[in-house]
Amino acid sequence: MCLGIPGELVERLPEHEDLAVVDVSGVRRRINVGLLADEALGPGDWVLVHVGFALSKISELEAQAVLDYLNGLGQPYEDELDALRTSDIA
Amino acid sequence: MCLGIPGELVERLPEHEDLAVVDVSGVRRRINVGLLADEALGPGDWVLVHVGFALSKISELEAQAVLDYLNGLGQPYEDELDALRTSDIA
Amino acid sequence: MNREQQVLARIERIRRRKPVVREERITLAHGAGGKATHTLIEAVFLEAFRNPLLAPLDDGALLRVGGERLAFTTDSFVVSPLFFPGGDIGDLAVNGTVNDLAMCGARPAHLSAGFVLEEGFPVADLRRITDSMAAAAAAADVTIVTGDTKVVQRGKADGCFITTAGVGLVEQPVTLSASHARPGDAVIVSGPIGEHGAAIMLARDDFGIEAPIVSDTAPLHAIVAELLAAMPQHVRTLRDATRGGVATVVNEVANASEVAVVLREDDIPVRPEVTGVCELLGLDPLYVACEGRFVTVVDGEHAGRALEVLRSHPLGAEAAIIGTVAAAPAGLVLLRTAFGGTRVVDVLVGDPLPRIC
Amino acid sequence: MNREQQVLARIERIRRRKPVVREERITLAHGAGGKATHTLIEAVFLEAFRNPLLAPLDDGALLRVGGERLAFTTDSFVVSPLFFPGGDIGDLAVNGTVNDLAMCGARPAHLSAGFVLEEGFPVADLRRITDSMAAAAAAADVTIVTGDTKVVQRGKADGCFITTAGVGLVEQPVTLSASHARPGDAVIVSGPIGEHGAAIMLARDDFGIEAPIVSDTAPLHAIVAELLAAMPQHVRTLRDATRGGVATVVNEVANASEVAVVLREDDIPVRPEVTGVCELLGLDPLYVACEGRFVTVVDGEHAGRALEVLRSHPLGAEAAIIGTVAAAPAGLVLLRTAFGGTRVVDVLVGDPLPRIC
Amino acid sequence: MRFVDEYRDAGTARALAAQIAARCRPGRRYTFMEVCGGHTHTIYKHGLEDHLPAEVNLVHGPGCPVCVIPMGRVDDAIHIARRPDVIMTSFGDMMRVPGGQGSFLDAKAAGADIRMVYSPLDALKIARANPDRKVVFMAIGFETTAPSTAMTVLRAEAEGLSNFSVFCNHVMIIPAIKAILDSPDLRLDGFIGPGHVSAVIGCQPYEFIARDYGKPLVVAGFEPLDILDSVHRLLTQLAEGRCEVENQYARVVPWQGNRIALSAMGRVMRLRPHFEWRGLGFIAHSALAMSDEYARFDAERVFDLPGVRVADPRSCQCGEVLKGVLKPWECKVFGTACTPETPIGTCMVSSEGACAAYYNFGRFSREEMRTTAAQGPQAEEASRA
Amino acid sequence: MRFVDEYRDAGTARALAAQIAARCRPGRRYTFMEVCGGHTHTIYKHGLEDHLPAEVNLVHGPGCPVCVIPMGRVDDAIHIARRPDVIMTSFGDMMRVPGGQGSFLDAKAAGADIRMVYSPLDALKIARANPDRKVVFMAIGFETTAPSTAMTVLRAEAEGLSNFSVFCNHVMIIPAIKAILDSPDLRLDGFIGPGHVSAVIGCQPYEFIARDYGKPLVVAGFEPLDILDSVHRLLTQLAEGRCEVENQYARVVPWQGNRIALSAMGRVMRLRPHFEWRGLGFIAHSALAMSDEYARFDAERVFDLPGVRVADPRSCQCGEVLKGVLKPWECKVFGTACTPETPIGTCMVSSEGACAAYYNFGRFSREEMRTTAAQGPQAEEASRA
Ligand code: SF4
Ligand code: SF4
Ligand SMILES: [Mg+2]
Ligand SMILES: [Mg+2]
Ligand SMILES: [Mg+2]
Ligand SMILES: [Mg+2]
Ligand SMILES: [Mg+2]
Ligand SMILES: [Mg+2]
Ligand SMILES: [Mg+2]
Ligand SMILES: [Mg+2]
Ligand SMILES: [Mg+2]
Ligand SMILES: [Mg+2]
Repeated sequence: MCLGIPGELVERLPEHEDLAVVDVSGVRRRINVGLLADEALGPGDWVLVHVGFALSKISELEAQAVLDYLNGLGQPYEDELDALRTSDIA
Repeated sequence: MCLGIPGELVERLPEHEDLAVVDVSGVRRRINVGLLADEALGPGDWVLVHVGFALSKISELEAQAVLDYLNGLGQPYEDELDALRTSDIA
Repeated sequence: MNREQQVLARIERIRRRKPVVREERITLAHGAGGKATHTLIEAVFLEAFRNPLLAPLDDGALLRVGGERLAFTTDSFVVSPLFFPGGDIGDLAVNGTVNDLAMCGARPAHLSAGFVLEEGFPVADLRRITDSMAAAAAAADVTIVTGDTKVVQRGKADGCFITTAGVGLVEQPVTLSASHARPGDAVIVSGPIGEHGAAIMLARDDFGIEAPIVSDTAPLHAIVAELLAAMPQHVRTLRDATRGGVATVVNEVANASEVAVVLREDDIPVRPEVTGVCELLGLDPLYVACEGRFVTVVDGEHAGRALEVLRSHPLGAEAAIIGTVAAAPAGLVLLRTAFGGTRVVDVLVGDPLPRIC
Repeated sequence: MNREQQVLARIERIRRRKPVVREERITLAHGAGGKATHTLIEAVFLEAFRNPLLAPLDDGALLRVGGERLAFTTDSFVVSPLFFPGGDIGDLAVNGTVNDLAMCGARPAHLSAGFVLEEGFPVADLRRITDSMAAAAAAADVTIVTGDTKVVQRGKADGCFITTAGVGLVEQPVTLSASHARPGDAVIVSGPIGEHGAAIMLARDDFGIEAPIVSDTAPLHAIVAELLAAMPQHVRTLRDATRGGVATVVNEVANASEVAVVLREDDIPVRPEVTGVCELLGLDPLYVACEGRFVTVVDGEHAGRALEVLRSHPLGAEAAIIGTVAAAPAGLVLLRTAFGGTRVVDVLVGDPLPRIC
Repeated sequence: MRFVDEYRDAGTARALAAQIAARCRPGRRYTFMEVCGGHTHTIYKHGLEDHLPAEVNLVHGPGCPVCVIPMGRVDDAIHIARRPDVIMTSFGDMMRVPGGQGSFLDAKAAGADIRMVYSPLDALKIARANPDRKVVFMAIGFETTAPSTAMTVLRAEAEGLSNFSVFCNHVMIIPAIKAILDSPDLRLDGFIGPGHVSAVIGCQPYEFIARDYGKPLVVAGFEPLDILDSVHRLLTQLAEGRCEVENQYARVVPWQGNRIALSAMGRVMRLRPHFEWRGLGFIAHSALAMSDEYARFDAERVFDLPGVRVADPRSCQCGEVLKGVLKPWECKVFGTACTPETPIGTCMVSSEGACAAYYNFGRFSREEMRTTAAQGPQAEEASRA
Repeated sequence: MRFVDEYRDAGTARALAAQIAARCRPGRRYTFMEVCGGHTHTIYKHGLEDHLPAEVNLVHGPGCPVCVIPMGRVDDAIHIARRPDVIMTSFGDMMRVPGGQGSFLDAKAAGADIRMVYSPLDALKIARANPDRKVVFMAIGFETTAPSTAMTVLRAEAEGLSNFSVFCNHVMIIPAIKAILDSPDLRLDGFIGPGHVSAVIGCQPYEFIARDYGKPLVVAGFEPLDILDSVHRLLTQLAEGRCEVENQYARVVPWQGNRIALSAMGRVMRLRPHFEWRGLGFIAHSALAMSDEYARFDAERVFDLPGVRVADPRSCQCGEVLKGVLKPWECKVFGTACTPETPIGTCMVSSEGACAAYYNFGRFSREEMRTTAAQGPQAEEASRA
């Protein structure tokens, strides 16, 4: 119900200012972007889609920040695993 | 379209003065007898049924008269045939 | 030939031409079993699927499996109402396929059942239907061995449709086909005609008609087996007289065998109530469907014996020889009327009847 | 066992009880291929028709005819829309039955076809359907040898329903069943999953979603024949992943064989567009139908060879080993998620999808 | 007595046939028209012509209700039926009658809600059951049927039903017979009069035919013996030099007709100044419309209608067949372009249409039929013995 | 970047799991509530608990929109849906929610015209296409969904659509959390805050939780790494003695929320004085109704409703589950009388309901699952090698 899907905005539609097309893994749907009327929205922007409406513009910066942090956490562990694998005597 | 079927009236229905049930070879249907309102109609009477209405009360007398006449015509012929058959030498 | 005869001869030639579907849309006539159905089958289905096993358009196809002869057939059932005096869609669906197998000369063995159910269909009704299928299967000594169920949205079907298919083994040395009738053969019907169609019409209650008519639906494999056992070489054709009635079946024989068939109205068994319904609705019992009667064409010299065998089985107690096969005019069915006249009996045109199977 | 484990163990026992249909009316869930469908089949159909050939509830029944083994199956097709990217109801109806025969290890030979048409259905559409049936039959090397057509009044069906049945010969010395999986066996899927169901959903245009997804409908007899020829003794189970998807098929195997199956999410092939549709609609691709993919369980030691054989056929180019069979917990399907967790994969509950076959 | 089988006895028929043959002056040709399609149907269905000598020639008349409906009226009815708020009802006979743009059956297949009824009262039942829809009864038929329509409207009025109306196409038999009598290309020796129409209008209306046109007329029943008997009576009149209206069907037809039926028609309907008959063109005072008093039940006033006259197909010769000028097989398209499955003209539609009756029952050389039928039953009788 | 797979990496998860384990004080039990059903779903669907140490216990909250709809409202909606002039529309999640007399699915099977939509705008499309029917949208959901309903009503108003109305059941998350915080039988160490609700309301509304109740809250995204990250952040706050509202989901959630969404809701809807929540009873100021200005779009005013309160089934313990007091398996009917096919409570219906998620994905001893899964893939990996 509270399902929200990130989608890439590919087109604003001429027939109505609130209409746009998003792409989710190559799948397209018309959505209503009226709730983001005060954002500058254009092709290439990502939005969170909920029941046919764009609820939020996704910030790539914020997204990357979290990922960097998480990957930073993960790195030592991955390094250790790699070491384990290469030392395998089989 | 002008199909009319002789049916025997088996019952007048209480719910409406124009309703009755006829029987055709053991098959029953409700019909409207409003067009025969000035006839005395009761069980055992025969009527001619057309598109759900009794169009006419059938006169057994008249029917018999024609049949008698026709059978009279036929009799000599039948007699002759019978004679032929009994004389068959097989 | 006078001018009338020339015209009529030309018409017969035209009737033999490849049938063409002229309609843009399917009408009820295409499902009534008569001329439109035949046209659709030949012009669309046979045209697309053409192969030697389908081509005879008999009640089923005859396959060779190893050394055995296997009959394979299918029918879809869409009768309305689903429950009617004498039966329901369930036993109809079993008997219908059992009978088509029997008409191929096969001992029915196994059936499949595909259900299309409408959303909202009462489960209790479904149980009633499956129970009567099970009872019919037991009576016919067949098992329902595979199946499928689909559900469509409310308003996209009519309660319950059933498609059965069946396989059976042809164990007698028979070669049966609508195309095997020969001049001198006798045409026999296994019992009074039209009771199923009349029962359905009354059960729909569209015409306010009531009569004690019960569907004749029944499995015909046993009576057919007795006939075939008694004279495997002398039975030419077996065909159950379903949609389109006896008239249509006999026309199929006349056409496929390129012979004439002469029926005798006086000898065609019809119960008085069926006659009554037909009179009231302006129908001809010859076109009214049965689901437990068949027409068989047998060697004329063995017709008496065939009748004896049939009459000794409960389902054939009222069997009757109703006509004979003549050489010409090929493809035509004639009726000697009770009144002493003669007329043509054509296949059914249009759809005078509600969904009966 | 702690209290949670005791409760869960009790629940598993209850799940194994004889299924009961609690609903008074048929719902779309009864046709979705999941839990409700199974319950309906077991509690109504199997209950009424019970016999040893039907009981395994495999894709078809195995009959003995003379010395031969014959597979016999049926499916009804009610897909909406009738025409969709990659196919139509016609080739679906042929491929569906060809595939069920293939899943029995049989070489498909002959099909029957029963049509239920709605009054008003365009004849041109019917021709388009029969043409594609003919093409599909030719491609699968089967003939449509017998058929039937019914017409129902406008509003009493949805254009065109088709029920096909089929017979085929089991020529390899195989014994296939959903109940033959053993611990150590590998579970293989023949290609990317969910494309058919996703294509239908988009074709209905109910959700305003567009994607270049094409139904995977295809005849599987040839690729299956190659697999069986390569290792007749080592293939335990074949099952096409239609309604209910791969998840349901694998559950059927786990239940019938009383084993556990462990799937590995990372290895399950799903095209990105299918993932996209599933994300947008909140669906799980594991439950989305295919019409040209199958799941096979093979001896674990021969899994690599099986994959090789499958991948050498165009329809199996993206085949993948997606899981393994374990002894316990019997009847349960587990998924190792891409995230490194584990969860249960149950059969489909309810009806998340429109009519897909 | 069932008033049916008694009149189908083959032995009596043979006897009557002998009498008929005896009544004919050798070499002379007697042409009688059976006005009513019901008679045409009986004649073919029972193979009645097998009992007639070559001298007696039956030609078919205009008395088939669906045969005379012009294309434009069918189109109008379909125009109404296509409205989503309408349920159109009619007798089965109407379903395949071709209009300019297809038949009721085509319109139904394309989505119109058109239902077959057995009686106009069934249409009323449908109206009661569908208060939110407008139920229209496509009324066709001669005076036999018109009273039923009238009674149904009176019933609707009594029940206060406001969603029921009648698209009235009732026609009258006398103007049609008069048109035929006045047609220059006709040679008839007498008429077999329509039995069931006469049950309503009685026998008096035919008297002008005997009196003014010098043609005998025998009102006949619908069983085959009734028709043979009527032929015999016509021949007898001719032989005896009489020219009268005779009532062979007195068991059903009172000389004065049915007073109640006539008054119901008179109340609910009015005479149209003129009406088009398929194949026959416009005939003055030949049809009925709803009366002003019952305007609210008149579909022609309730709905807007195109009311376009549509010319009959060029190849159609129904007019000549309906006037008895051509036998069905003489029409250029009979049995080729025009068949019961693909009717061009209306006479090929109804089972009472001359072309349909001939095509379905008689389409084959009578002599050859007789020969074949004679072979057949012998073999069969042998096997029955 | 797809903003999806990036947050599902197993390697990163294992690393994070190690950090989480390291953050736990051995022997201490940490109980966090994920308020939102979407989180519950993610947790079970990805098997996230396999990455959590025994010390961390996740309990499920009230944030599943269909779980909190009381039976009486379902009955009211079905009452409307049964009218022949109505097309009822709703999200798929609603279809199986049991009311006192069955679910939408049952009503649909029995003949009501109920259609699933993906968006309230689809309901509008249906209304446009069916001008002669009344189209009702069964609106459910928290603040995530309410703005869409509001925007749809504004669109209907702009188009002048008069056959569209909303049966408004929108609820608000803050009063629900407050009810839980005020419940005496609860012991929680912190909250995983609802990400998508927060995209609308922002993070400020949660501040009282940290301030007044001393519980940390981390607004979390819906991918499994988001949740692990949030658990880690909660543990870190606890370890560091902080108690704050933190925004883990800043890529989607602006601290201030969505101004346009809030103002659309404010215009079209008004606060209800109280509203019944399934299992939780009446909560003051916890739900939205249509505002007076939009009364003509309010199904509660357009239609007469029974409005009868229906007591939850006696056996149902959804209230306890929604408050996090009971784990699903602790409910007496879980998995026996109450299953996804035959739900008694609402938590068993939606894929976001705690009972459904647990039954579908988690219903099996976690240890045994781990053991089996560990056997399986090895054999498989071997054969893949
Ligand atoms: S054959 Fe057809 S067109 Fe010709 S007269 Fe008969 S019905 Fe009319
Ligand atoms: S098991 Fe059913 S009744 Fe119990 S809490 Fe869960 S949903 Fe509610
Ligand atoms: Mg036909
Ligand atoms: Mg048959
Ligand atoms: Mg068949
Ligand atoms: Mg059959
Ligand atoms: Mg199936
Ligand atoms: Mg299910
Ligand atoms: Mg299968
Ligand atoms: Mg199958
Ligand atoms: Mg299948
Ligand atoms: Mg058939």
